[in-house]
Parts: sequence; C-alpha cells; structure tokens
Amino acid sequence: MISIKNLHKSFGELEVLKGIDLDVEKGQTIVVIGPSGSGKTTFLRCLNILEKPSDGTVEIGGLVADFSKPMSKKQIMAFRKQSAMVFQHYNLFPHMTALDNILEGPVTVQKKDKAQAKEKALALLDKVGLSDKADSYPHQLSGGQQQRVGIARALALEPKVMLFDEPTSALDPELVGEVLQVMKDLTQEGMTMVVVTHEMRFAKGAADEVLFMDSGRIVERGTPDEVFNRPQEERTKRFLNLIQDTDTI
Amino acid sequence: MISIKNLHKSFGELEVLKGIDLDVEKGQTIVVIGPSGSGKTTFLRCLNILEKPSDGTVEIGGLVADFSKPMSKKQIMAFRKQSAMVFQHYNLFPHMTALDNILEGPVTVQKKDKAQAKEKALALLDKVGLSDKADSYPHQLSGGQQQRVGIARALALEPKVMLFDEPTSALDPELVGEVLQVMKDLTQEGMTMVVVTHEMRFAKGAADEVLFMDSGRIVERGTPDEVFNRPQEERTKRFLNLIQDTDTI
Amino acid sequence: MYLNSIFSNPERLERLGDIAQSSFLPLIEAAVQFTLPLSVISFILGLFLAVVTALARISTVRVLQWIARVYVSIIRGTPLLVQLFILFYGLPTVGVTIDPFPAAVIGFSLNVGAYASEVIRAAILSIPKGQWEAADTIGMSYSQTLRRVILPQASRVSVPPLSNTFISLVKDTSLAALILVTEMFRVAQQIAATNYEFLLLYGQAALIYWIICFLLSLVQGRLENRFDRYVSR
Amino acid sequence: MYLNSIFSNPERLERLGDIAQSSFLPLIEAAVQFTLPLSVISFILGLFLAVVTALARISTVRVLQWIARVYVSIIRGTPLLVQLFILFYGLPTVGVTIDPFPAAVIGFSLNVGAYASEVIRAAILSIPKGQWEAADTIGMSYSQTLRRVILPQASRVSVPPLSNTFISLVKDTSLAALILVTEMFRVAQQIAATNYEFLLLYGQAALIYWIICFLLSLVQGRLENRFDRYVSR
Amino acid sequence: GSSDNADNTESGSSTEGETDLLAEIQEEGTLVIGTEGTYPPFTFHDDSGELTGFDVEIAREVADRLGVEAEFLETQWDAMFAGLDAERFDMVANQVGINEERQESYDFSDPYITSTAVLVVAEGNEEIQSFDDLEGKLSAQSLTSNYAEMATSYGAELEGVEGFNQAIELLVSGRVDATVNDNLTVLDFQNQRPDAGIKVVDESGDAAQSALLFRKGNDTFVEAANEALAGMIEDGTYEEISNKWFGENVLE
Ligand SMILES: Nc1ncnc2c1ncn2[C@@H]1O[C@H](COP(=O)(O)OP(=O)(O)OP(=O)(O)O)[C@@H](O)[C@H]1O
Ligand SMILES: Nc1ncnc2c1ncn2[C@@H]1O[C@H](COP(=O)(O)OP(=O)(O)OP(=O)(O)O)[C@@H](O)[C@H]1O
Ligand SMILES: [Mg+2]
Ligand SMILES: [Mg+2]
Repeated sequence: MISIKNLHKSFGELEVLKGIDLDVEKGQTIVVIGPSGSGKTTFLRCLNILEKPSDGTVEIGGLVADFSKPMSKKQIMAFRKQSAMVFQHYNLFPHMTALDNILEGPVTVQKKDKAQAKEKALALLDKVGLSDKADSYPHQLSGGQQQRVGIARALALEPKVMLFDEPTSALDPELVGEVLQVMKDLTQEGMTMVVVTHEMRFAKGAADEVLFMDSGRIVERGTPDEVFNRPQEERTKRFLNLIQDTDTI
Repeated sequence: MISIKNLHKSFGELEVLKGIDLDVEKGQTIVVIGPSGSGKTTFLRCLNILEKPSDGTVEIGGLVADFSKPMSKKQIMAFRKQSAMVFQHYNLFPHMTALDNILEGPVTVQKKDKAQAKEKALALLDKVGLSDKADSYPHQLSGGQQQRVGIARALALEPKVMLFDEPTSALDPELVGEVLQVMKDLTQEGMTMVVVTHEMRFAKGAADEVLFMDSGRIVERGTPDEVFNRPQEERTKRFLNLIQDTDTI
Repeated sequence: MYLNSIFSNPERLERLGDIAQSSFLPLIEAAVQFTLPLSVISFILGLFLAVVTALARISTVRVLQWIARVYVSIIRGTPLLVQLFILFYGLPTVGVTIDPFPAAVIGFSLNVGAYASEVIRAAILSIPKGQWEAADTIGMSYSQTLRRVILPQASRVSVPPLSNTFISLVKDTSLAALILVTEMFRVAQQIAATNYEFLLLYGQAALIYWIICFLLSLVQGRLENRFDRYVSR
Repeated sequence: MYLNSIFSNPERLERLGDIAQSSFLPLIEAAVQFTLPLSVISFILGLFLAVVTALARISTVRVLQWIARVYVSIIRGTPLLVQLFILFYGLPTVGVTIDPFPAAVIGFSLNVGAYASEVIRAAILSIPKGQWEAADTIGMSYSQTLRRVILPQASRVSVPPLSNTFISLVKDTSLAALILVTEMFRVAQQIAATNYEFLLLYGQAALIYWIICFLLSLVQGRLENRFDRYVSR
Repeated sequence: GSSDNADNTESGSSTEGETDLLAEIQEEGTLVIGTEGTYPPFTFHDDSGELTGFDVEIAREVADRLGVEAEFLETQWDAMFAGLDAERFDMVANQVGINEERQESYDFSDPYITSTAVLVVAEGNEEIQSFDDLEGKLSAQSLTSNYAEMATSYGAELEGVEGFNQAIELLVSGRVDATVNDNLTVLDFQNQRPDAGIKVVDESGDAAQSALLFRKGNDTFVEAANEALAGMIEDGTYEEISNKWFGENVLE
C-alpha cells in the first residue's frame, strides 16, 4: 500500500529527513516513536505533501510521486487524496459544526451529492460515538470528542491511508482512551495507518510494526515486543528509559 | 505544616470544592489525582489564595486564614508568602531572562539586597541544573528547562510549602523526567509539597500520600500503593483504568 | 462671560433654540442623503480592496507584495484631504474628470482599502497555520480555503478594528465638501455661515456623528455576538 | 489639456519649479517647529492618558469604567475638528481661555488618549491570565504587576496599532491651523493663497507627511525588533 | 475668507486662448460657477436652503445674458481656485477682490462691487476708537488680503485666519483685539447677531473692488461677461439687485 524510497527533506540548511525507506502492507498499522525534533511530524507531513520532500519517491495506493522532479498542483492534489491526516491539535474548523466539518471535504471539495454525503457523515459520527454531537461546534466539545470528529473528517475523504500525528498528546489523561479506542477499531477494520504516538498501550495493542526515529533516520524497527522489550540500539534504550514508567527517578 | 478544614469554593452557582479537610506534616509530599474538572487546580489555587475560598480555614506554617471572614489585602499577601506555586504552563515572564525571573520575587517584592539575591538565584539555577542558562530568555529554553526555571522562581520566595499544578503535563514525553527529578530532589530535602499530577512514577516514587479527588471532594486517600493497587472506591477504580497502562482497549 | 450672557438673555436663548430646531432636519437629511451612503458604499468597496491588498501583501509574488506596500504607504502616509484634492482637481489636468460623488467614493474607498488591508492582513495571519493545513489535507484549493476557512474566521477578529476604521470614515466624509459633495458637515457650515452660530451647528453635527457611531457600536456588538456563537470565551 | 499646457509652456514649468523650491524650506521649518513637536508631545501625553483610561476600563470600579467609556465614546464619536473648535472657541465663553499651542496639545492628547486606550486595553487583555497569576504568586502588588510584568509585554503587542495612531495624529495636526497654530499644512495654504498653486503646495506637504510617516515606520520596525528579543517567532 | 480686496488695477491682459470657452458654454447651455456658499450676503444659503446672495444673483444674471443656465458648484476657498484650474468651473463668483497676485494667475472681469474697510472690536473695548489705535494691537486677518496690509500699516500685529467667521470667533472669544474687514460683510453679521458683542469703530476711505474670476486665456468669454455686466448696470438690473441686498448701489 505504501512504498517509500530514500525520502529526504531539508528546511534550508537543516536536513530533517535523511533518507527514509519503508514499505507498508495494506491493512498494517505502523507506530512511529522518537524524541522531539527527530522528524516524526515532518515524515508524516511529507506523505500528505503538506511539506514537499526534497528527494525520494513515495508510492501510495498505486500512485507514485517522484520528488526529485517538480510536481504540478494537480498532481499534488491527486496524490494527497490517497491519504488523510489527523492532527495533534485536531485543527477542526471552529466556525463549522461537527457535521459541517466532516461534510466540507466531500461536498465542497469532492462535489459529492449533499444528501448522500450527509448520510455518510452521520454514519461516521456514529462510528466515532458522537451521533448526538452533529450540530455542536468544536468549542462545545471536549478534546477527546474534537479529536474523534477530526478522525471522522479524515475518514470522510475515503483515503487509502490514515496518518495520525500524536492524536492524543493534547488530551487530558482520562480522555485519551476514547480516541485510542476509535483508532483501534480502524485497525481492526483493516485500515492502513501510520501513527506517531507515545501511547504504549496503543502501540502494544494495535501496531504491526514500531519504528524508532532519531535525527531524521529510522534507527530501529520491529514488532512492538521487539522494540519495547528487546531494543538493540543504545539510542532506543535511552529514549525508552525516558518515556517509560521505569525507575529512572 | 498544613491544616485545612472544611474548605469550600464556589464560582457563582457552581460549587467546585465541597468541603476539603486535610493535614500535611512538615516534609510530606502529597499527590492529588482526579478527573478533569474535579477541582484539583482550584484546590491548589485556594491554598495560595489565587482564588478566594468561600468558606473554611487553612493554616500554613502557623499562619491561619479564616475564609468565613473578609481578609485585608495585607493579610492575603502575608498568607500567600507561606506557599509558592508552580504552574502547568510555567508562566515565566517572557521579557525577563531566567535569572531575572528568579530575582523578581526577592528583589522587586521582598526588597532583598540585589547582590545577595543574585548569588542565591544562581545557586538555585544550579540546583535545577541550569547554571548555564541564567541569561537565556524563556523562549530560548525547552519546556522542561522553562519548568525548572519556574521551580527555581518559586523556591526563591523561600516558601514553607510548594504547590505544583500538573507541572509536567505540557511537556514532551522525554522532557518529563528532568522536571520530575528536580521535584524528587526537593522531596528528599524535606520540602513540604502538594502536587497535582498524573505521573505514576513520581507518585509511586515520592508521594507520602495520594488523594483522589472527584467532584470537589476527596474520595479516597492513602499511600500510593493503597490507592493505585488496592483502590476501595468504584470511582477511583474507573479513573485509574482510564489513565493507566491497562488493557481497556 | 459669553455663556452668562446667553442665559441672562432669554431672547438669545430662544434664538439658539429656534436655530437648533430648524437646522436639525437639514442636517439629518444631509446625513441620510450623503454622509451615510458615502460611508457605507466606500466602506464596502474599501473592504473588497482591503482583502485583495491583504492577500497581495501575504502572497509570495514579489511584485504583488510591492504594489500593495506602495499603495498602503502612500495612502496612509499622506493626508486624505490632499488625496481627495489630487483626485478631484489634479486628475482633470491629465484628462480624467470624475463627478463629485464617484470621486468621493473612489477617494474614501482607496483610503479604507489601505487602512483595512492592514487589519485584515493581521487577522489572516492570526489564523493558526493548522487551519490552512487542515484545509490542504481535505484537498481544498487556495481560494476555497480563503473563502470557507480563513476569511470567515478572520472576520471575527477584524470586527473591532474595522469598526474603528468605519468610525473614522464616517467622520472623514466631512472632507467630501472639498470636492463638492454636500455632506452633513458642509450643511452645518452653510447654516452657520448665515447665522454665525458655528459652535451650535458644529455641536449639532457632532451629536449626529456621535449617534451614528453609537449605532455602529451596537451593530458591532451584534456582529461580535454572532461570531461568538462558535468561539468559546 | 492642462498638463499639456504646463509642459508645452516652459514659463509655467519654470514658475512651478521656482515655487516648489522656494516653498520647501518654509514647509520643512513649519514641520520641524510645529507639526513634529505637536505630534510628539501630544502622543506622549496621550499615551499616559490612554494607559490610565485603559486601566479604568478594565478596573472593577463601575464609576471609573463609565467615565472611561463616556470619554472614549465622545472623543471617537465626534470629529476632531469640532472638538478643537469647542476647546478653543467654546471654552472662552465659560471663561476658560487657552493659548493656541497648549490648546492644540490638549485637543490632540485627548484624542490620542481615547484611541490609544482601546489599543492598550486590548493589549493588556491579550496578556495571558497566567502572567497576572504568576505575579500574584510571587507577591507583587497590582501596580508592580502592571509596571514590571503587564505593560512591558503589552507594549510589544501595541507597537503596530499605536504607530497607526501616531501616523493619523501627524496628519491630523493639520487641523491645528483652525486654532491658529501655523503648522505645515497651514503654511502650504498660506503660500498657495498667494500664488494659487494649491495642488503643487498640497502635494509638497503630502510628500513631507509621507516622509515623516516613512521614518516613523522605520522606528516602528526597530522597536518591534527590540521587543522581539524575548519573543519567539 | 474671500473678502480680501485690493488695489484698483485693471484686469490684466491675457494670453491667447486655445479653445473658445464661450462657444463651448453656449453649446452646452450651462455656465458652471464656483462659489463658497458660506459667505453672506454674497453667496450663502437662505432659510429654505436655497443658494442665494448678491454674487449669486449677479452671476445668474450674467449667465442669463449669455443665454445659458447658471450652475453653481460650492466648495471652500482653496478648492475654488483649484477647481477653476481643473476646469471644474468656468468662472468664480465669490466676491473675489482684485489684486496683483491674483492677476498673475487669473483674469478678472470688470469690477462689479466696491466696498470699504471697517474696523471691528469687541463691545467692551474702549481702547480702540480708530485705525490709529491699532498700534501694537492684535488684529485677526486673512494674511493674503489687503486688509492685512492695512492693519499692519497702522502698526497692528497680525493673527492669521482663514476667513471672516474665524476672525469673529477670535474676537468674541477675546483672543484678538480687532479685525479689519469688508463693511458689507460686517453689516450682515451685525444684522444676524445684533447681540454678538462686537462693534464697528472706524471706517476707512479707501475702497476695494471685487470681480468675477476666470482662467487665463479666455478673452472672448471674459469680454462677453463684461458686456453682460455693463448691460445690467445700464438697464438698472444691477441697481435692483444691489438695492435688494444692501439697500444702496454698491458699484462704486
Ligand atoms: N517549517 C520548518 N522550518 C524549519 N525547520 C523546521 C520546520 N518544521 C520542522 N522543522 C525542524 O525539523 C526538525 C524535525 O521537526 P519535527 O516537527 O518533524 O519533529 P518531531 O519528531 O515531530 O518532534 P515533536 O515530537 O516535538 O513533534 C526540528 O528540528 C524542527 O525544528
Ligand atoms: N474562574 C472560574 N470560573 C468559573 N468556573 C470555574 C473557574 N475555574 C474553574 N472553574 C470550574 O471549576 C471546576 C473545577 O475546575 P479545576 O480547574 O479546579 O479542575 P481540575 O481538576 O484542575 O481539572 P483539570 O484536570 O482539567 O485541570 C470546573 O468545572 C471548572 O469549569
Ligand atoms: Mg511532531
Ligand atoms: Mg487543573
């Protein structure tokens, strides 16, 4: 489903991604972990071309983007359709209700029939457990609810791949679970997902593979069990010590 | 050191604290946990009179405040001096260097000798591991560093009690440890502390007592082991399930 | 002194009352016929211009940026009176003759355009980057993003400063007299010129301006409330 | 037409050149002697007034709130020209006679005070509540908090809108002519009144205003940079 | 402030006209006249809001005699000249005093009014009885007018103003000691505001003349206007208008 070769990204002088290679099968869930500034967000954004990679190729769902060549706006748009992004801070449109947020993509952009799109949007709201919140504005929703609307908005685009950038790290501790539950449901339905998160319970329970990124490279990869319990690299061990419930302090 | 009796706080109609009673010995560290909106922040703020409690009495370090009666500005100021607050979002003064942030209390408010205060401030910076950052502005520091400056600023006031309101919840996962370490050092030096946090590793490693708050009341209390591993109340169990690394999902 | 003489002099008091009464209608008429339409039309056109200018300023095309910059700098840096003067008395010397009312509308619109563009630019820049990205992600084009995501939110932030711009505009329309538009302040001058009660007539005009501005502040409050529907406090 | 006639008429061209040359010095003189000092003094006094008014508006004392509200509403709701008129020609009728320059300073300061108070109020309100609380926690009094924590930060946010206020003020000083202050625009009028080249003289005055405003924008940039020392981008 | 009159020079000879403005006006059927509209009794709005006054009626009569409609456009002093330059108006009728400076830039018709200068002071002022008492006193004058020169010649300090209205405000608010101005203007003011607290203490023998103002280079048009003026003086129309506004003939 996803095939990434030699992906590079620089901001001016600063090389943030130093050659990423990755293949993801349809239906797989990949969890990406790593210290702040290691390039996790940049990596995800490159897959959705929110940042234009400097070099490399990415294939998603059969469509290939070669970033060593210039791309037209149209090509970018087409490629971007393959995936949908869920943001750390939800980024819902505050002036639209939950329903309108979800409809914006299908109706305004994809010009789908409004009645049908609405039916589908309501089904999505139901799926994320918010059928009663269709007419609420984002500010009337809790963080967890907003993030679930964010997931529904992404799903409404019918992407082949879902990208999550720390979807729960802005949430109060007791609201994290509800969002992770929705994500786990998606995994089980066979959605292909790339998830940046430090939530161990999600990684352990849902990831097919865990990548540890550092300084723009994938330093270690393997099953959750391999990476969390038997890390090979010093850097991985150090990082896991910092974020895990161990007795470093 | 602290003795709280029948502490009440209402915002208009909304009663947020419904009678809190608590005694803390000198040198004890109390950890407060509980769901969002349960009143944890309000409770801390009442101890520093950032919110004026509606009723009850609080004694800190021998000074008693009776909130059933009106208090003069002077009384409030005097009482506030007993404790110092560390905020979730650090609340450093962005237009002052780290050193100036720390000096502001002793020099501007307490009118201490500037040279002496500076010496002490530098010692405090050293203590929180930031002796090289004295002249940095907050925006030049990482979140963890800013929070450590926040702690140093509070310590510079020489309070009898330190209050922490989710001091690490705005931090990147790998920066949490450095702040917790500083806090743990304080515990070991015999500082009296009330800490709102959901960091299990701190609670388990440093707390003398854990309080579980819900809806403005202390619902359960005990040693970390008692509260985390053998909670008695249904509400406590539900909450711990939500925030802990269990297999709810 | 003078005021004493007014109150100790019932005749004069009566005269002032008469003048005030009889001049009120013509003032209101002029306000309704010229001051208000001139303000409203210029404001609406100016807003369009302002949005375009703001977009030019934040665009990545250097030439557009510079055109916008120069326009804003000239308009904000020189007195409105001189701008109107040049527009109305200067342009005919190069063969362009515009009638008073349209010339006034052009002059005031250009003015509003420059001032409001800064407000709108700031408002657009204040919308979090995440909103642009969310729009990108769902596949919106630049213009769709602007129309459906950015400008509706920017409007909310812009209401108070734009109402300032409008308030200034309402009062600035008094300069239209210079280019032959008989707006309210001109009428006050005309009336005062015959009875020499400048203080009285100017005071009356000021009162009407104040009422307009007051009504405007009510509208502003309404708009803010409407927008607040989707903004938490 | 007319312009053609200028260029096809070297005598006229020469005459315009001569006038422009000879009038430049008196204009600059007037700008330096009156326009600038009037602007600067009024702006500084106005800022003080603005801070006080802003504090009154956000205070919890109802009476102060209302005084501030009424003051701002009246000043913003009525034309500056009328305010100056009343101040200079109205007050003597109740026995208060103020000299031209001080009267101008009072009028313009009152004006700046009202407009800038809204800017400063917004700036103060934009400082996160956490800053007030942090100051409370370390034991600061209200006035210490204001002086050492809030106003320094509010200044940063206020620079661009206040520079707008200043730009408007510089141009508004032309109204001081009404109350006998011979500022630059008045000088332009005087010169034009003898040679009837109003367009030329007004254009020259506009150029000088523009230069002042341009210099001001440089100062603004500097100030912003200085404040940015402690603000991440 | 348009009451500034000057010495009695003949209107200067003009440069050659390019297009014949007179023909244009007659073809269009309207004569566009610039005026202030705030300067009674010469050009102002009556109680019903209609533009009227001595200059307005004279100008209207001129238009009549040229066989065209008069159209008045009102604006302030500076814009009146700019408007004439910009061809927004064909002519200005606003009691514009004839003086050399103006003649350099514009053409005048034959004078149609002669007025004298009067000295005005506040009512309580007993110090100033005549022009000679102006020595060292502060007088409010339009700086470009001949009255300014006159006041200076008697040793007065000047306070520059934009017009008669402002001069009166200054006088009434006690900021100046005196003002020298057109007798007709002062008369109208006194009629309107008998209790304003000013008085006329002296009148000068020197007379000043005002005329219609034109762009340079339209000699045929100026001549036609002159003919019209001469015609109305001859057949008594002028006297009628003059009597209506001043109760006397103000031609000389
Ligand atoms: N638009 C940009 N311009 C310049 N540098 C950038 C930009 N975006 C990111 N960077 C830099 O790229 C590096 C990687 O950033 P990125 O956000 O991808 O890290 P991350 O792993 O997502 O970190 P975090 O855990 O803090 O979200 C950082 O050094 C960051 O400062
Ligand atoms: N200034 C205030 N005015 C009105 N209501 C308030 C105010 N501050 C807090 N509240 C309300 O009081 C209740 C308790 O808030 P508090 O911030 O103490 O909770 P908390 O336990 O700290 O929650 P969190 O974990 O989200 O920080 C909430 O319902 C909140 O909305
Ligand atoms: Mg990231
Ligand atoms: Mg809290």
